Amino acid sequence: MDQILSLATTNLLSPIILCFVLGVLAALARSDLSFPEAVAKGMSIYLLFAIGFKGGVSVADHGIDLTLGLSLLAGIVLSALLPFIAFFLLQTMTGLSRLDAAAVAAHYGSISIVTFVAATSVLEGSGIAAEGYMVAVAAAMEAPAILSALWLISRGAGDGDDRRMDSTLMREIMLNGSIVLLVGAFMIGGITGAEGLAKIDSFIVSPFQGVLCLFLLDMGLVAGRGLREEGAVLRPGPLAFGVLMPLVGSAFGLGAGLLLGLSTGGVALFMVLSASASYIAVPAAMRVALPEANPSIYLTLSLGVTFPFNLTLGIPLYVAIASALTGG
Amino acid sequence: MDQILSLATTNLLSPIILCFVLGVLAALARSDLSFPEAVAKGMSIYLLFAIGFKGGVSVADHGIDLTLGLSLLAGIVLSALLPFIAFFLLQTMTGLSRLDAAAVAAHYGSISIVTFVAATSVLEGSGIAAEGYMVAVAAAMEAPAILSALWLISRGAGDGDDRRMDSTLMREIMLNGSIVLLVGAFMIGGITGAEGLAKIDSFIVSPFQGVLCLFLLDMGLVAGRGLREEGAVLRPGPLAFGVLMPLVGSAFGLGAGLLLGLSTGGVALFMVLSASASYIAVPAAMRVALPEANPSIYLTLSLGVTFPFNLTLGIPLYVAIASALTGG
Amino acid sequence: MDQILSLATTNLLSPIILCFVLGVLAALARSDLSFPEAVAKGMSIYLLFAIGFKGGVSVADHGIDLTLGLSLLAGIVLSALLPFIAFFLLQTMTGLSRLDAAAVAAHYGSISIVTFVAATSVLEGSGIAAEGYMVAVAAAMEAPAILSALWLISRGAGDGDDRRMDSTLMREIMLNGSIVLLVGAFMIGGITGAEGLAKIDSFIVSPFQGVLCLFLLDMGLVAGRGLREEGAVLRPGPLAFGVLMPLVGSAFGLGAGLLLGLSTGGVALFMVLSASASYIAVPAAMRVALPEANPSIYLTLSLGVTFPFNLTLGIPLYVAIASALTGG
Amino acid sequence: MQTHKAKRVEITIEAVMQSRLTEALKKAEVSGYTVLPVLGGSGRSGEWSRSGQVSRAQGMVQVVCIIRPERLDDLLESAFEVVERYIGMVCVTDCDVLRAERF
Amino acid sequence: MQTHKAKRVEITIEAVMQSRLTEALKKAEVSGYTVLPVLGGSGRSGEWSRSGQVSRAQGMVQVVCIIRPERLDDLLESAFEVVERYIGMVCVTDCDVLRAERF
Amino acid sequence: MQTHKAKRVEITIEAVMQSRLTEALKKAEVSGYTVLPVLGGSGRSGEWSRSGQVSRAQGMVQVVCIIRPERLDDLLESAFEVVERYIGMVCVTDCDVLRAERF
Ligand SMILES: Nc1ncnc2c1ncn2[C@@H]1O[C@H](COP(=O)(O)O)[C@@H](O)[C@H]1O
Ligand SMILES: Nc1ncnc2c1ncn2[C@@H]1O[C@H](COP(=O)(O)O)[C@@H](O)[C@H]1O
Ligand SMILES: Nc1ncnc2c1ncn2[C@@H]1O[C@H](COP(=O)(O)O)[C@@H](O)[C@H]1O
Ligand code: NA
Ligand code: NA
Ligand code: NA
Repeated sequence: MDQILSLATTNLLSPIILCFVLGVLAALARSDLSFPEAVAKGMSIYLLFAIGFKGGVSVADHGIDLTLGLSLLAGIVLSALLPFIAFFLLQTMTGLSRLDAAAVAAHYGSISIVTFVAATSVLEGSGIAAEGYMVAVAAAMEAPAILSALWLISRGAGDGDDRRMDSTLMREIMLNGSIVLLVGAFMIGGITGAEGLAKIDSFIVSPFQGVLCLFLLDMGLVAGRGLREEGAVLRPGPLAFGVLMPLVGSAFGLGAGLLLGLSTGGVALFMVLSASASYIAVPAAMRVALPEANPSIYLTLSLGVTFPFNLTLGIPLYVAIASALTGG
Repeated sequence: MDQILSLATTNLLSPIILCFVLGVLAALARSDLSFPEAVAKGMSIYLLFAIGFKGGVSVADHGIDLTLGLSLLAGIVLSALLPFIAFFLLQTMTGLSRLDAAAVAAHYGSISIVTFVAATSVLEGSGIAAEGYMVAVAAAMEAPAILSALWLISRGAGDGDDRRMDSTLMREIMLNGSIVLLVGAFMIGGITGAEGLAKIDSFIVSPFQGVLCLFLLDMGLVAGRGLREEGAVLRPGPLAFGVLMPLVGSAFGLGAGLLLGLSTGGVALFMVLSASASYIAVPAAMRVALPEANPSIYLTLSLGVTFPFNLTLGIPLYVAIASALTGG
Repeated sequence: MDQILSLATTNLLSPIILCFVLGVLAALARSDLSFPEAVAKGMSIYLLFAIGFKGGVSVADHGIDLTLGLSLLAGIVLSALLPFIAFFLLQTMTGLSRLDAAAVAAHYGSISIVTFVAATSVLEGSGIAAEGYMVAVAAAMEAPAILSALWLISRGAGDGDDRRMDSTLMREIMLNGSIVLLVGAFMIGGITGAEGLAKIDSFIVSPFQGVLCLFLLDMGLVAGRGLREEGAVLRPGPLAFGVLMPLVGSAFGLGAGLLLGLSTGGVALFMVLSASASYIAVPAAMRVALPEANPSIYLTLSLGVTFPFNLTLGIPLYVAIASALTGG
Repeated sequence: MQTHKAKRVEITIEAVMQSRLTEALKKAEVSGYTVLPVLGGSGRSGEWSRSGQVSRAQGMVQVVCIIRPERLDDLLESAFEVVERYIGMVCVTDCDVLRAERF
Repeated sequence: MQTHKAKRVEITIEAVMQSRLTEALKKAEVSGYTVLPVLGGSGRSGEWSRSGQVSRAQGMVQVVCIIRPERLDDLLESAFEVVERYIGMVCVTDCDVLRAERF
Repeated sequence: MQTHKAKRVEITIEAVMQSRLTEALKKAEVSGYTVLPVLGGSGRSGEWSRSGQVSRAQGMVQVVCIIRPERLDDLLESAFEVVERYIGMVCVTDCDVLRAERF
């Protein structure tokens, strides 16, 4: 308990979280502070590239683990499974329509790479190592949830309306920029190894935390603006779901991590991935596949509730639990 | 005198100033060299964040000075006072209309954060320390000048036309992005202190000078383009004002700094703030509040005359005077 | 031969090349990964500034060589001469119209600064020094090829149509952003020397390789997209030209470098410059001066064929040859 | 396909005035609007371009609003109050829209 | 100068649908189209702005297509199939073009 | 509100030609113009998009110019001289403007 508290305090007072809070407050106060879209996209390219590359280098260093394949598999299964649990909770706890519930569920099966990045930097700060290939697990968990959600809907539809997933959309999801960049950088890191890292570490290692600060400032601005403008869509039911679901998800991640026998850091990251909700790949896929679902609901829940929850309280909690249960 | 000359030479031959000069020359030669708007904005976000954060860390290190509050107050008073002096000089020296004179006056009461940043880097280069909270003083000096200028105009209008400052504009000015970012980063730096800085210093400290170079290259391009296209609006009167006013302003800053008993660096920065003229926050406010005032005049004066003057000759002069008078 | 192979392997497995390959593959797979235009332009500004500055510092360090002027002259002559050779080869090997052939020829006389940058980083990696002023030679070689190509066309036209080069276009070419930035940074580096570099080296030296990685990732995306969409225009003739011409060009560069008595690195860079083909300055000039020439042909050849060839196989080959012949 | 007569109002205005204009449009009860970025331009107050800016002060945007013909006058009056003292332009075109129920 | 009657079709649509729309336009055999960026907007589904985005999910673009009047119906039908279930707007204006042979 | 008949000329042209076109417009004594960015497009010379560019060579912009009807021919002739040999499009629409004294 003490450890949780101390981790939570350290986390809450880190520049990264304070930057996020600054962004939320500035948006709520209606400041015109904003990042140009191109800069935000540039920073996210940087973060994805850096985190992927470092993951690959770490795999090159430690060799390919037997559990790598199993972890990928576990990630895919979790991503496909969690939407069903989320959907069930949503139907129980909230008055959302089937369509909106399915759309929200897709988000919670998938992952938030920024939450993942923030968690790795908390782990690093606490000197806890993690399997480098967790980055690949993150990539593997992006898409399956979308298929589960669409299946949930097509099952409910009953008619010929289940062709909402066409091959174009499938390709767009599997080859979306974030996945390609993350996996590509992971493979480049794996190929070039420590030698490659040495060449570019003053670009992808040293300034990383600082870029993450600015990126989270921007995320705070976006989340805050969302809350200000769309917060009203959140009645108590969905709100409670937005906090409960990451806890439920993390429990599944914990189970998977322990079963696989991952390190403390690996277990914590599995919890974080399962607990986090997508706000990039899945919303775009939902707009194409389920345009009638209300984006305000899923964006506000994922970005305005679950993301801040994980960032501030969730991550230290997951790390503490993982440490306790792995004896790390 | 020797010191002034040597400081001025060092300053003029620093990469920062040479980049600015390159920008001006490229623009005058009509090169199509230009920075994308998003990149320019990204760099300014970086600079504001870095300078604010470092200021906050320095306050956290040295503790909150008794003079902090007084310095803020002095900054606010100076910012509110200088427009009156500027207005008087403009009416005496130039044939500008009351409206244009008031608009220009607002700019000279407010501050240029880039001039401030350039001055801190000259101080660092000369190993002269300054109070970290001068960043907060800079933020405090942004807005009051606007109110003074609007008061000058409404007094002259005589009729019901004085409602040019509404609450929306007030909020826009007080919560404009630069102020929020500067103050927010200052507070984050103050909270996280040296420990927070350690996490991100390879992002906000090491590359700082380099980013400043590119930023000033862009400022040079913009200033040069302004001079080429609008330089014609500058008749000798306004031109002389653009060089005289910073000297007058710096004298007030000097007085304030000495009265407050600031360090050599603090006095120099107070001079720089008082001498500098805004070209971001104030022009935007003037477009809303005094749309009939001619933007070519105030932008060309502030960005095309006073900014280069301060950057090249003003800063070394202010630093030398501050050193001489504080025995620093 | 062994050295070539080992250099080629090291080169092919460097993060830089792998990033380029990732980009090409992502584009061919129709991923939506893309860099915002502003970010791409921001990175290219950074690279040009850094490479120019470092070149200038190196000249300041080693003093102005007698051969500097001769090298510039040689560069200009080569740039003006190579289009004739290219034009002749194109007329022999391909069925391109005079117009298209001239437009392509202009590209091969001019240079690709990114190829140059990649070559410098290979040289650095191999610990081979080069003359700092090769950057200035690169700048000098940008434009003359355009004039040669236009002369080729106007000679063929026979009528009053030779006024395709007007003074506006001339100014645009000579003062295009890349040249001004490269030469300007070179001069600033030359003026401020090692002292100036010390101030900003953690900005322009340490992160350089990493930025180059991301930049080449973007180049790969663009080249791959070009190949996917326009690759069809490449019949065997032009394709063969795209690989043969850099070899021919590099032979001329080799001759020039050896005649001038340059260092191993200098000779290699001269080969690289002569072998590389423009895809920034020249295409823009061709759109204005020869709008009837088909841009798909020259862009696909230069960016889709010659650029990847030089990047992967050409550079190690040129470096190996230069090493062998200068005994470096 | 079935289309319906409507008016397309295109207002070019300084970026600093954007939120004031859209507030006014909302008060005039328009059903929606679209904001387009502007790269540069020229007019009586001179020439400007986005890359020549340190601030938003001179930047402009274009606000496009499609409305039913009978609502045009209300909209123009509301817009005009905002545009009046500022630089900018209002241009109205006849158009046909699909899905008229949306307007 | 000699001009020719044509129709200018302006379709405002979510960025995620852009490639589907342009595919549909190509199937309707339009001779070309131009895509403009959209900064923000407001409609029945609320307000959005480009700087308030982590993803493309809410961003929009404007696709402008100039066609011969007789081809309008084909185009509208193809476009409508894509636009139908999505938010967005289709607005048609009469126009005159130079170089009619291009359309 | 009182409006006045005018013409809205929309010229889509390569970015490298922008300054030449606006020079020509100024010579034709237009009172102003507005430049909009273009994200991508397709035409006889193929498809392009802004993110697929290392250079401005293929990028386009849209120049919009509102003029009095009687000045249309002058403008079209000046514009055409610039546009003629290049890819691009000229499209004219009838419109109504407020504050006609500005045009
Ligand atoms: N005749 C015109 N046609 C198109 N845009 C115009 C015209 N006149 C002015 N503008 C736009 O409105 C802005 C301000 O114009 P002005 O108020 O005349 O300075 C210019 O920068 C242009 O973007
Ligand atoms: N009346 C309108 N005029 C112009 N643009 C509109 C209008 N209504 C909707 N839009 C645009 O279409 C988008 C979606 O509208 P909606 O489907 O009503 O939510 C908005 O964000 C606007 O960009
Ligand atoms: N029918 C059209 N409608 C709208 N824009 C077009 C059309 N045809 C061409 N364009 C635009 O003009 C550019 C060049 O067209 P083109 O000269 O046909 O290659 C395209 O990339 C489009 O942006
Ligand atoms: Na999840
Ligand atoms: Na001041
Ligand atoms: Na060459």
